[in-house]
Amino acid sequence: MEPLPAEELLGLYALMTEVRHLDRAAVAWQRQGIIPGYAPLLGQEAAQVGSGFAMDRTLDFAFPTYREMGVARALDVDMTGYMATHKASWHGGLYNPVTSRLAPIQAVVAGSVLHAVGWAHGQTLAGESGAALSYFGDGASSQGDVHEAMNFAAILRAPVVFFVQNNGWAISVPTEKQVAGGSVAARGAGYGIPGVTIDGNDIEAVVHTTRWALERARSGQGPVLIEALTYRRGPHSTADDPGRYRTLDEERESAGPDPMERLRDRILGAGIADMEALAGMEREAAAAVDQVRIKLTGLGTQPGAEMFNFVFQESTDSLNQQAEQWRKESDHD
Amino acid sequence: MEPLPAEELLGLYALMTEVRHLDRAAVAWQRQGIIPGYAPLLGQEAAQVGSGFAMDRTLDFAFPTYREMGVARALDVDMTGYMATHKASWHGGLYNPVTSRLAPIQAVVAGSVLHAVGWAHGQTLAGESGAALSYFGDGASSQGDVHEAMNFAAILRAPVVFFVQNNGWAISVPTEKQVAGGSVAARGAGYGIPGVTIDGNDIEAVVHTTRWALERARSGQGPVLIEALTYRRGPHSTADDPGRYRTLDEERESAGPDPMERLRDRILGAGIADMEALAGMEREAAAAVDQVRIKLTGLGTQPGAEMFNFVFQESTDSLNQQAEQWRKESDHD
Amino acid sequence: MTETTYAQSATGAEVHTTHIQEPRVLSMQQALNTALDEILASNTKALVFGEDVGHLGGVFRVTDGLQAKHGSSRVFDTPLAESGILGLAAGLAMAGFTPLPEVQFDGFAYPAINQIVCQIARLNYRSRGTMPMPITLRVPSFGGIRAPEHHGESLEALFAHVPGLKVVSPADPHQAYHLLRYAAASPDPVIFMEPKARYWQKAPVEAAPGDDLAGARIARHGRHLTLVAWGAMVARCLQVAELAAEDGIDVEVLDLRWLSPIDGVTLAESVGRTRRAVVVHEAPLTSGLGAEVAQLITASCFDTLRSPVERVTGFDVPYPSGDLEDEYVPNVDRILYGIQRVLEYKRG
Amino acid sequence: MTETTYAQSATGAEVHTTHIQEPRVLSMQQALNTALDEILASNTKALVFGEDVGHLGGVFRVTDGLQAKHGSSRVFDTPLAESGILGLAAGLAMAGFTPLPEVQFDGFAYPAINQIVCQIARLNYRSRGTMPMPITLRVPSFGGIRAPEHHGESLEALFAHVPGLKVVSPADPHQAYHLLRYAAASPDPVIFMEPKARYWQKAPVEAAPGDDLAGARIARHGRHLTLVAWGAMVARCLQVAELAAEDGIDVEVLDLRWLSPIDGVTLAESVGRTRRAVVVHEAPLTSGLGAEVAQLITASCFDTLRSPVERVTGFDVPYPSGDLEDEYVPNVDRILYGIQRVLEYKRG
Ligand SMILES: Cc1ncc(C[n+]2csc(CCOP(=O)(O)OP(=O)(O)O)c2C)c(N)n1
Ligand SMILES: Cc1ncc(C[n+]2csc(CCOP(=O)(O)OP(=O)(O)O)c2C)c(N)n1
Ligand SMILES: [Mg+2]
Ligand SMILES: [Mg+2]
Repeated sequence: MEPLPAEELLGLYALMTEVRHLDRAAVAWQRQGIIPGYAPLLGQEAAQVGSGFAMDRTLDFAFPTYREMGVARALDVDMTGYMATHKASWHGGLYNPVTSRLAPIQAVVAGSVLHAVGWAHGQTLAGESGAALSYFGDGASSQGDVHEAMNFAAILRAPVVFFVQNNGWAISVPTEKQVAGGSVAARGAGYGIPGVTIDGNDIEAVVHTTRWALERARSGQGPVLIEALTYRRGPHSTADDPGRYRTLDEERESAGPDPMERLRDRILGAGIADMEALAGMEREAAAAVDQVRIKLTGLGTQPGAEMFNFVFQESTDSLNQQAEQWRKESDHD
Repeated sequence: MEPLPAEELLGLYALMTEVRHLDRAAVAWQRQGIIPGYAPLLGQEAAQVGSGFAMDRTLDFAFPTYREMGVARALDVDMTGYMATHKASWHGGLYNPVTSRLAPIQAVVAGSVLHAVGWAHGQTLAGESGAALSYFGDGASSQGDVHEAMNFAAILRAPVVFFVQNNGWAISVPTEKQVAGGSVAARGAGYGIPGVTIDGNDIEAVVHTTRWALERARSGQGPVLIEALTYRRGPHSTADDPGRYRTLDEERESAGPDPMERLRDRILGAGIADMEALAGMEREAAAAVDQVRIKLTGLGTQPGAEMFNFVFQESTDSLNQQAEQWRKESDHD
Repeated sequence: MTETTYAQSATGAEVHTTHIQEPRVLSMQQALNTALDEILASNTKALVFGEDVGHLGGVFRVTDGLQAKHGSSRVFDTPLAESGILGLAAGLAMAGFTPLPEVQFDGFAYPAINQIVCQIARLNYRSRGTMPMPITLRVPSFGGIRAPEHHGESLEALFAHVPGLKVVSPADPHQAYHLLRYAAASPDPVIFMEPKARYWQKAPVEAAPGDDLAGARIARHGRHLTLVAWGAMVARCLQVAELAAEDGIDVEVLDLRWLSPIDGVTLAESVGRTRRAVVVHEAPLTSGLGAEVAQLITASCFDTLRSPVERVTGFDVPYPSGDLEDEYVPNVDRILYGIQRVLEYKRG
Repeated sequence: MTETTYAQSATGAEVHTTHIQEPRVLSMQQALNTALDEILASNTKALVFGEDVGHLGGVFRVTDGLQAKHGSSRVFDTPLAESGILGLAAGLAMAGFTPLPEVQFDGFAYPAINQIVCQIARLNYRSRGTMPMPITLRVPSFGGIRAPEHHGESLEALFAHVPGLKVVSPADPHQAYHLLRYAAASPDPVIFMEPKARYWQKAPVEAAPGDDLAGARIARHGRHLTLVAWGAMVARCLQVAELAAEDGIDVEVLDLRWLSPIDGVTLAESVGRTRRAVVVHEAPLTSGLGAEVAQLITASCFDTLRSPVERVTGFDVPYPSGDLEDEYVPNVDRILYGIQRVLEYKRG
């Protein structure tokens, strides 16, 4: 495995730094009442930033769950629009999924895995050469839809990469009670598709493997399944209390070294940058996050009429009448 | 693999003969208008009779689809009650599933696979030592429920044996367009459970492997996945025309030797019985099938009131009123 | 409603106008097959897929010959997994295609409900209109063919309750042809419920739709009461109307066609005239679509209604085996009893 | 209705009568937790399982402490797969157990619909009564908590339309405690819809049910009109009734409780007296359970009704994000408008 060029490592570090800042900030915002809830990705920065970074944004398309803020940032998605989902502005987020190459945020576990397969098969049918990147978790791997997706993808030889973040937990349920056999990647063999396990906290491994898999998919060799081993260092969401199902000691032991610290040590060790340069990145990250906070708090409440506006491309009389009645009854006092 | 004792081979031959007679008769009955439809198992007699025969009927419980007539016969189910489903008397059949150790006939592909896991886990919880035998097809293996069932079974270490009859087809879709990777059994590894491929037309292999798997499950070692390779020699059902998707030449080539002829040759070759004895079995089979025909044609139309009788254990006022109104309106002329 | 309106591709794909030019006598199966053929020919982004729809041409032969003509990229068999089929459809729609998936039988739509309700019905909304779902899901529906379990069910009340879906059911070959072309041109997801008991009866299909396909239609004009029905029950109601006419009862038959959105205007207009209504459907009574139809009628015709709207429906029991099918599906007698109840109703 | 009636085990398991003996002030979450604890104690065949119900005690803590007390064989976490959970429940019921599975949120019942509709609701029927399904499926339901997508939905119309299911929703801690014990003692499958917006408000739970748990109940007596509601909307309607009282309008509030079968007798009795009715629910309007309730009322009170039954419901849109939640869920104003419409209705 070739080491990544210095500027890529620095770019990744900058992204990871901003993601970590934004993640920590979002938890604080929830406590401050700025947003009603949030699902932190603390500890999964390398897996998310690395895989998103590996995409070709002119060709590929990503399908997230509800925890892929790091992927969104790596894809340069408008982060206020992204975070708006956590402000309860709009379920799918307020960014444009089509131009962002990131499908709307999606709360049904495993719900979008088949969409990635369909979109990927569409590439084949249209004679285009993009690949789909499907994100899901160890918990989601238990859903029937994941099985159907892998079987369809392999039968259709669809250019899709299944990127599983195995972060050790599905809310309170640990992987060993979730994934029979212990490995999601091992299931690939049953469909005749390569299943690769990687250290999801080693950002170079993540970038390399995801690039390889996407290229392989784009070149018509079919789907790949990547299982990135990582750890959910925080709670499942701001509503969760991990103290009820794991101790701090257990956390420390299972989490292993922090992916950010690993990349920092790698950069400093190779003399690619010094502490000062990295501190500069921290400051830039803090400033960027501050901008998001300002824009997010500045976002007004979504107008009620929006409820009715996007149900259909072609609305119906019945729905228009409901909108009309709603307008009358909510104008009144 | 020890050869089976002579009397077992003869018993199996008698069962297979009756099953083949009944199967052929049912196709004829459909043409004669005695029953509205039927799903033949022609060619799958060894897989069905052998696996059903391997069960311990004091301990185990089988979960069929809609094509397991051979299993039913091997379990000594009342065959008129069984065939009643094809006479459109009652969807699940008119046999008693609890005392027969055979769950009701089930038309949702993969629908009962999870039930087998649940029943099996119930054995563990109750401290009992039976095993569940779950039947499904190559087509069914594509359903999400099968994945969920295998994962649950392995996590719970449930005493269940998944018995896949890979008969080459799901209606018109051949296995290679259905089962990515080409092997259902290979998927077992992904759950950490043994996956075994057997020649489903070799009845001795079927009996041995199923017995081994059931014993293994009963002794607390968890689930087993058996894929019995066989061939659906007939149409999917009496409504199907296989000529639309496969030629007779293809059929001949893919089907291989007839499982019944193989057992007959084995018996004759080993001198276990002579042609005359086997001809006697044919006559007995024909007589037994004739009895089923007589009873089946003697079965009246199910009384309409039955529609209402089994919806609930405790019926409701609303349903009773509907039954009452139905009675009034259908007595009239 | 002109031809070009429904020959338009929702996804902006190039459209060659292909359409029957003169009346033809077709079965519904043939009418649907013709419509699919023309949709595939006129919209290069249209795709037909599902279980056994390719080589076999579908278990009801509705897709017969389409794979041979349009190729196995555009008409293809999938593995046996309904959630997979609908999830694939959603992804293909995101990629700019116009999917026309099939679920082989009504009862096998249940495994796909999660993808239909949580994904297909919501992706346009979730994406704020940037990811339309121009999907037409064909579902051979309703009972009457003495089939095994789960092959005779009526899911319209479920689908009609889901925001973001449109639901339609044709009553005859002419309706089937035009409504399928209309649905396939919709930029929104449409559940297309084909009354399988009516696949084989032949009737003329005219080149012009004949009316506004977006609403209900009066299948028979009458003065004494309105029978509201859809799918296979329309033909049965027409039969009942003939019988009732012998007794001097003049029955109007309203073919609802769209089960969501419901055409409340035509309903109100009809019952406003006849002042009495009976809704007929195969689905179980409780929480069936008949309740919605009855309530819409009552709300709009409260002052003129002479009797409560009657419902003649399937019972609150699982769809039964062939032996009991004719007892379950509303038959002529039961519909006549319903008519009698609304005609003889006296204020207490 | 006596305690022993609902402490009976459907599966014939040995039953030790365990029951609260004196009134306690509990939140609904505590009331449900108490009921589950007692069910597990009194029915040795009862099992509680689902996602995160074990060690964590459920995301709403409804199963808090149950695993520690009753052991991890009887209270256990499953993998994250709702179809798996319900299919497991069906198999366990076949093996003689009394499963009390949980689906973590309303919107995640969709992946299990196939097992619920085609299996759990039908196995008693398919097996001709030899394989009862005494399953109580707990589903935290309805909106009002500013949650992510799919965490605020109302599936009662779907469930109520399925033959073979019974459906119930408690409005307060007392109802929650008694109805859950009642449901768990039923030999038939019950969908138990918990109004998650009401989990935390405390109120007294009496030892005796106080009325026949099998039907609806009048939550507030009134003369001028009947508000029909269930789940979280009952408390809102009671609040509306207080406001209306200030204007001299005397509102009756009927807590439907059972959404299937619906207690038509109590409905008819109430509206027979008040002559006007408004149905309130959170689910979308079209084909919602409000249509069924309205039609039942109209059919039984046609001569006495002074105005068409009004429906104040969620709109035909996907359940929206927190920002728009209060616009979507029927609020006090919209219910008051509905009341005004029925009171001011004049025959045309
Ligand atoms: C179909 C479905 N069932 C249940 C839930 C509730 N839920 C939300 S996240 C979650 C755990 C998911 O675990 P995993 O897939 O490992 O992803 P992670 O949260 O660890 O990123 C659960 C059970 C859901 N969102 N969707
Ligand atoms: C969920 C579901 N989808 C579709 C069908 C329609 N159908 C009935 S049998 C069948 C093929 C099943 O193939 P397989 O599982 O290989 O069993 P086999 O018929 O070969 O015994 C199909 C598609 C069904 N019964 N259930
Ligand atoms: Mg996880
Ligand atoms: Mg097969």
